[in-house]
Amino acid sequence: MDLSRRSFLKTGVAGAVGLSALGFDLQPLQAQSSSLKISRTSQTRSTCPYCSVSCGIIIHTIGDGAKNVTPQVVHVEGDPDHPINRGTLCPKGASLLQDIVNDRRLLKPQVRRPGSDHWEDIPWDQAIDEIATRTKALRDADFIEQDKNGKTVNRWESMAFAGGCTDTNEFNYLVVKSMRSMGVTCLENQARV
Amino acid sequence: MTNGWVDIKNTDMMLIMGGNPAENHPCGFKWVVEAKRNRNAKIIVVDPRFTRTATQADQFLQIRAGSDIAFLGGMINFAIQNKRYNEEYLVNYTNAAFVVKDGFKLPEDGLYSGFDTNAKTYDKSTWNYEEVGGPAAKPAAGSPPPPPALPPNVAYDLSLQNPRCVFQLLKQQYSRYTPEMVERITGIPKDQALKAWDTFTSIRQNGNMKKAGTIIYAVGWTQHSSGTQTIRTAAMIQLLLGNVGRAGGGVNALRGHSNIQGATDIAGVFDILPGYLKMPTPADTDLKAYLTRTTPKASKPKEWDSFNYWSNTPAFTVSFLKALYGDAATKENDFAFNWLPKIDRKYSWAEIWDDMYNGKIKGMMAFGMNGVMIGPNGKKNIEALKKADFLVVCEIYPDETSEFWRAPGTTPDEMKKIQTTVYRLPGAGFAEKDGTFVNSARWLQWKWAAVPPPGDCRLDQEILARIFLKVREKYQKEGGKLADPILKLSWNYTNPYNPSLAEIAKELNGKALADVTDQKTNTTIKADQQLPGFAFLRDDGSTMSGNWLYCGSWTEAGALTQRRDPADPSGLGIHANWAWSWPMNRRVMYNRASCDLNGKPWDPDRKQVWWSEAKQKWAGNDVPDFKADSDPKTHMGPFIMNPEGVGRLFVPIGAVADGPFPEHYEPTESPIANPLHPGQSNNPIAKRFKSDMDKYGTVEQGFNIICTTYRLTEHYHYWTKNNPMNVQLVPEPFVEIPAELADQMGLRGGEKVKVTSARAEYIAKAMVTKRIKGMMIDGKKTYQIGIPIHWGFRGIAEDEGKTAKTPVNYLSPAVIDPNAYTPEFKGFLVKLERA
Amino acid sequence: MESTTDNRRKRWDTRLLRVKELADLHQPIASALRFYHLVLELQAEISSRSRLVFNPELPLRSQIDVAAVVSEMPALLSLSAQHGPEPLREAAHQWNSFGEQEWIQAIQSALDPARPLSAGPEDFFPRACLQPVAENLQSQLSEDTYTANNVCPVCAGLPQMAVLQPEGDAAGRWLLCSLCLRQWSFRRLICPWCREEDKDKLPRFSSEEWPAVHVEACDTCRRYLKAIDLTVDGLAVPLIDEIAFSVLDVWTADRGYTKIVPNLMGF
Amino acid sequence: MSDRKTLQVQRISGHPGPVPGEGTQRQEKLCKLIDTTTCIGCKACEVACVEWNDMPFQPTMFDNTYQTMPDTSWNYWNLIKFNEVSSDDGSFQWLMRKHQCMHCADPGCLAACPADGAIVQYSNGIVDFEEASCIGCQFCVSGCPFNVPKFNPSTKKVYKCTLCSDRVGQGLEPACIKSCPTGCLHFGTKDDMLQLANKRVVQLQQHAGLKDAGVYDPQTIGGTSVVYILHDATNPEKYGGLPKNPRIPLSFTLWKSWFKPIGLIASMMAFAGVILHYVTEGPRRVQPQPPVREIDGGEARKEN
Amino acid sequence: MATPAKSIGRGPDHFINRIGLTVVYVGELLRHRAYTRFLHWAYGIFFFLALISGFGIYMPWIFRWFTPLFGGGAMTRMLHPWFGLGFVFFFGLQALNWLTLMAWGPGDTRWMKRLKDYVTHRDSIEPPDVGFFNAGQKAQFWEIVGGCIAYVTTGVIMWFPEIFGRWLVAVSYVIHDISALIMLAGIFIHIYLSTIGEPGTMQAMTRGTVSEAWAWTHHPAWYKDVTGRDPQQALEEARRKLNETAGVSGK
Repeated sequence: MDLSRRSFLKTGVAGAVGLSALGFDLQPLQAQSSSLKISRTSQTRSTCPYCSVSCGIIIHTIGDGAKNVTPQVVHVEGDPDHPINRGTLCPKGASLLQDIVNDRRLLKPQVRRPGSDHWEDIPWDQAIDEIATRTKALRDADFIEQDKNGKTVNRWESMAFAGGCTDTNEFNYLVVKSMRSMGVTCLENQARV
Repeated sequence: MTNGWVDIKNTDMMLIMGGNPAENHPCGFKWVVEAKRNRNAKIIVVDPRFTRTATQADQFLQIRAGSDIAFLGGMINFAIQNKRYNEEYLVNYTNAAFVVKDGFKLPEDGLYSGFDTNAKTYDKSTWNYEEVGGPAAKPAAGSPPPPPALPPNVAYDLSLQNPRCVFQLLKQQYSRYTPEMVERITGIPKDQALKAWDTFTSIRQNGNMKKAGTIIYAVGWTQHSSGTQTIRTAAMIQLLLGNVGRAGGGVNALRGHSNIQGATDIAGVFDILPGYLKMPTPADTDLKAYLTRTTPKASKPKEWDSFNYWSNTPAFTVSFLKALYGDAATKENDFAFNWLPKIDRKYSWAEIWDDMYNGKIKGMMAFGMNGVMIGPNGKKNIEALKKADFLVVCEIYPDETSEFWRAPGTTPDEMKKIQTTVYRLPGAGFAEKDGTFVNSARWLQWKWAAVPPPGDCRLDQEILARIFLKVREKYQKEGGKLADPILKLSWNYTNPYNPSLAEIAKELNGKALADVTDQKTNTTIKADQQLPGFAFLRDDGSTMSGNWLYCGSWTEAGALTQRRDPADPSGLGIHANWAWSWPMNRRVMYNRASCDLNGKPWDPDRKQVWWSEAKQKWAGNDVPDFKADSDPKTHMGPFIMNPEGVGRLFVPIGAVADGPFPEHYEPTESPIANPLHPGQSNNPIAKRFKSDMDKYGTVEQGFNIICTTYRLTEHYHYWTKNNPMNVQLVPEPFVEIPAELADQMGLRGGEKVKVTSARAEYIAKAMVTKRIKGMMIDGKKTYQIGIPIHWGFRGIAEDEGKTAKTPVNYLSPAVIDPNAYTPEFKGFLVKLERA
Repeated sequence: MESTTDNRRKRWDTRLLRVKELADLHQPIASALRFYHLVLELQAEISSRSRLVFNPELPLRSQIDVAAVVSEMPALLSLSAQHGPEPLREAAHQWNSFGEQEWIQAIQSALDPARPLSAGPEDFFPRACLQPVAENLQSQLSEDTYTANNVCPVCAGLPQMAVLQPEGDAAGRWLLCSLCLRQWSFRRLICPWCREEDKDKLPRFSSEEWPAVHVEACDTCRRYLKAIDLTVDGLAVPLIDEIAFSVLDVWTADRGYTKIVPNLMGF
Repeated sequence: MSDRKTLQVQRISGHPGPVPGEGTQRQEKLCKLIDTTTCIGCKACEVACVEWNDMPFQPTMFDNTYQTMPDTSWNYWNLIKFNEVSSDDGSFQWLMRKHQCMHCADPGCLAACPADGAIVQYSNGIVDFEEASCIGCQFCVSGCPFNVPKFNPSTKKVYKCTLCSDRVGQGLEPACIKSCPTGCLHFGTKDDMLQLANKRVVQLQQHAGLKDAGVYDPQTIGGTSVVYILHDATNPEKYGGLPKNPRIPLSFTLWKSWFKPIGLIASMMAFAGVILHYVTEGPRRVQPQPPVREIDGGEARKEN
Repeated sequence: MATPAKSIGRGPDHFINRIGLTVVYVGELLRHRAYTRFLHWAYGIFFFLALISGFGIYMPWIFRWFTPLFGGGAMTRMLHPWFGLGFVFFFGLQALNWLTLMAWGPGDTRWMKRLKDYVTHRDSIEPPDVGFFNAGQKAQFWEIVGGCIAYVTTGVIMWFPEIFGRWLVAVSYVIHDISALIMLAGIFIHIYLSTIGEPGTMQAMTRGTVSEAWAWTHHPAWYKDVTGRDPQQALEEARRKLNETAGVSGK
């Protein structure tokens, strides 16, 4: 057979000038294509943060294509592939978009000073520095290296850390590392209650 | 959960008790409905209220809050009386045949042998198995007795006739839980209880193992002063009936939050280290002492085999220490074991607040944890915070804890006196963070960040890292007490100030630090490679792993937690390639028990794993939770995490603090004296607190109504009160009140009522309902009420002034279970009046 | 058997109806759709003539009666010669001059699972004849459970498009085979070509005007498929709609992506 | 695109006689099946309804029930009704029923509606309100045996569940159906749904001990396009506003279709009467009238 | 000159009698005071507003062109009850105004019995006992009073269906309609008789006066009442005069 098959081995439209592989006129399509308003959506697999069924969800965002553009969440759907929820969501999960985009969110670090009746804004660096200073001072004051029997205990009992229910494993592990290395004994989590 | 959400579809029988999954886990509940629809599975629901779950039940029984052990104990009694067990499973897979030490005494009077009335603790030495031929060596006179240990060679009686064998003791213990006694304690009419017991145990009629039944529970069991023992009773029923390890069986805890399973695994709690390693005590003077104490030795009938997986404790521990301290942990310095804090008392949730109230705790960091709302005895928590120096709250919404200093009722003068500095740092929402959550079914599912945090919010890990690194910097510069652990903590992240969670996840899995070879399979993991599983962990410092339980989750093959292949060729709902579940991707734990002694599945229609004679290996649709090459002939027990290799009907030497068998004790605040032993009404070792704010109510003081607390399907804890849709669905707090009681009070639905406990008052509208009925408890007419927990003093409805702005947990008492240290949120006494 | 015939007829009727409808709506692609309508009519006839019984033991491709397929060729060639666009007419004339041997060769080449179908006439002719025959065979198999395959679980063909169908409150993805038109369940958010799963590399392009059509692309292998979302437009007939929205192929190709397998009309 | 393709008008309100194009396209009757025995009252369907129909947030108030609000409202079309039912034998049930428009075969609302084309019944069974034609008379409210249509005081129009006719028109199932996590909602042709329902009823009777389980598809209004599986079909009233034999008042059927035009004609007879009177009897003039002249020999009528 | 005031039961100085101005020319009698006329036209307007809007609702497929007058169907429906209330309000005042005049007497029953004679104009003037209103007018008046009661009761029920329930609404709907139909029929007769049916009548509700001849022709007793003259005599006298001027002898 004499047909130069390989020469046709381009896909239908790529590189074609004016005609498609079968010979359809591409001009009208090209004209139409330049007038289309196309958006680029990213779909992110996430997990519902509420109960322990851990329903899979897919979060749709637009605007990730361009740099310096904050993506916007436009839709949250159940993950159709998820073996447990199979695309369904409960009334809490179904309204997750309202949790992701919520005007009650805290947006700035704040501090309430002793005796004060209001919040003040505080720069991040200052907040971190103040917290670290207080933390160190407290540890240096209360750290116990040996108990009354002379046994090494290396513990710090005057500081507590309370972890939440939606903290990830990895974050919790950072907590364990940082807190246990400082000797914190009062380490608790929503898991207890 | 020993099993998983999807696995519920395989069941023939469900007991849902101490949980309300239709309400709190609707999408998981789908599988309950599937079982009902496709297998005609039966559902028995036992709850203080007729719940949304109860609407799906074939039988509903209203129980008095906090009397679950009595009902379950009655079921054990019924099952034994009616031979609703399979002897093969019972004898070979549980410790029913083990002989218990002479001197062990059942709690006819409410106390097991060994109780120390002054210290309120047990000497647990008699809570042990009889050793064949008695103890090998008597301790020399004068020297202190060694700590109780399990005997390596356990006496047993396969005929189960020995009066001191576990089965006979079990029978004796629960023979007291007659239908009449159960009715007195629980308020469930005995004919109803008998019907429910008969239905549930009917799956094991004539010992036929074909069917499987599951027990599903949640914090309705946990949040009691005998919470752990309640769950144990359920586990015992499942062992007795041979339901553990089987598809459609198991003991299934439905956890309430997206990642508290993970938080427990990672040990975000005071009493353990990651992977359920035990916390060191001051007596553990070096690593060896610690490992000797914490590494169990096999304890079994001589002829049997036991895998005793915890014998690998040294490898797990050392790998963890290497993860913590990296190169600073060397064999020479005991892998820096001494830098770990050593504890000899409890620092559990309620104890922390008590310590803070007593001025012992001066600083607190709360990351997404709303302690004022959670309580118990929330007002005490507010008072405690007033005494602290500083509080750091990382949150996404304005919450009650960060605003404790302006809790309703605080006057401007009082506010001026509150000296606590509060930092409120805006963290990131779930959609802004990646990382893994572990669901109830132990699935580690990685999630990806969809959007960056808004405004000036930061990722939680960045906030924590910056605080820690700032502290470290200060120690570096200024020095201070024991700075080494801080300075030498391994923190090798590409961006230490904002560690990538993927890097941390890899660290959790662990990697080889030197080449590691598995002799059996002759595979070598090269240094710096991710470990494929915990079998490769070593105790010589050649491996590191942040959490041995998660070893295998992020291997050289990549992040298994990110797998999203929904395929389920067996149709059993295993989905082995969807994410990853601990341990080693096993979806049903103890699945060896799904086979008979010869390794053949009890039910050929639900083949989970089986012994392949051809390959001389265990094979399966699921990953066998067993030693892969253990020939059934060796009689290795399926419960590989127990030193015995079998399931524990009897728990020896104080693994459970309040007794080897569960016993019914009254809740701390109870309307009656325990009908079993009025002299010892409550759990003798449950902890109460003694501060001036810890008050406990009695019927004599007028607190005559039982109150329980719970969640609604439309809301999620203290979170969705910021979400308009959920607020629309259920706008306001309310108190559910039995219609009968409301009639007596002349109360109509929608009118306001005041609920008073010994600790606080709570005002909300009344929901008069027929779903809670008055009960006869030990001959006394008793009423229960219920309050959903979702409202506090910050939220859409709260800010609009639509609620009384009092958290429900102002009411609840600080009493904690002696094993899990969980407070008794369910079942305390209140009075009820019109407001 | 009768109901099977009915079902087949119904399937083709739906397609024919839809292609007509869309040809009126989408002017820029109307000529291709009108031609496709004629091809579909012929394919419907081929389908009604093909009565092979599927043997699940053997590979689907080996069960196709090539001689029967060859016998359909003249009708297709004459149709193309009469109604096809100019270059296709030429090709049809050229093919007419070949003997049966060349046709058999071409059909066998199109049946080679190792070779992706191309857009040009050399695959168009055999594929148009093969599709109805292969579809009749695969439709005798009941719906299979999920497989992770990115090739057709029945005939090992590559997917030419994706179909999004309701699954719970969301949309589950299915792929449609370029040869036997079987639809098989395939999960979302993974490239069906290179299995890329990084969400940042898997953009979805959609135009405001047509919410039911998406281009699901992969920045790693630069391939894409179009997806017809039946959870947005339940009246769509994916096979047809995918061709009607070929303008998106033009748009996507302009951005340097290649379709995994072009559809029958070569887009 | 193929807008409203499946929505073939079968009849419209306030319009007698044949509807243009009626019945030209044979359409399958569609049906929503609600299995109350597997409903857990989670309200996911309520959320789906509100979201799909873009309903604004509305403040609600606690009203002694788990129900979101006492009844559906103009902007809340889908409501789970929670009913606590004690039976004489001491047993207790908490019945949850998803309440929304039933899309009756004989719609009372349509019968009652006087406005031309304000209520439309499509041949697939959907009964839809056309906002543009609605005059807000609220007769539909009274015509409905299920108390479904609700009046919006600010737009002065009446609204109700459309069975997502916009979605169905696009070949999709209603928004609520797909949201149900326990799968108690189904959507399909009426025949299929009844078949499914009957199968489930047999299962309930044989395996769940529900002897009185049955299907609710009331024939007094010709059946409905929303069909329930009930634990106890002998007593649908206990599901909160589900009449056993729903009926449309005669005044909305007989009166509206027959007597209204007749009455109008009768009334118009008075008009005809006075014209006739004027022609035959002439006006009654003030007396005395001027004498009549003879004109062209003709004789005018004289006064007497 | 006498006024009809005494028949209303209020003195001539009553404030409503001093509202507006009615010019009574020689040869005319004051028939309706300005107040009465105002009321008449007020409820007349409301009646037609209610009627037209009502029919827009009654049968939109015929009367759909009515609704745009009021700003569409929904607006029509919203306004209709207010129109109705307007009608009832003003008519209510008129009813008070006319209450004594509308009292039914034995003469009215007699009048009713000879209704056929009235319709066929058997007598050139009304029987001597026909007063300010004849029995036909009274009957219509009382029909409207009854109608108003029906309107208000059923109207309110339909206005607030959620309070009264569907069955009450269903019944109300029929009563309301029937009431409207009867009144519509009545209004045709009313308009006819007040315009071309009985020329000279319209003036009574425009300028407020009627000719003396009108009065003795249609309401002889009233004529006698206000002028003190015998209507029959007055008629004869007028006829004579007329003949004289016309030069034609009467028979």
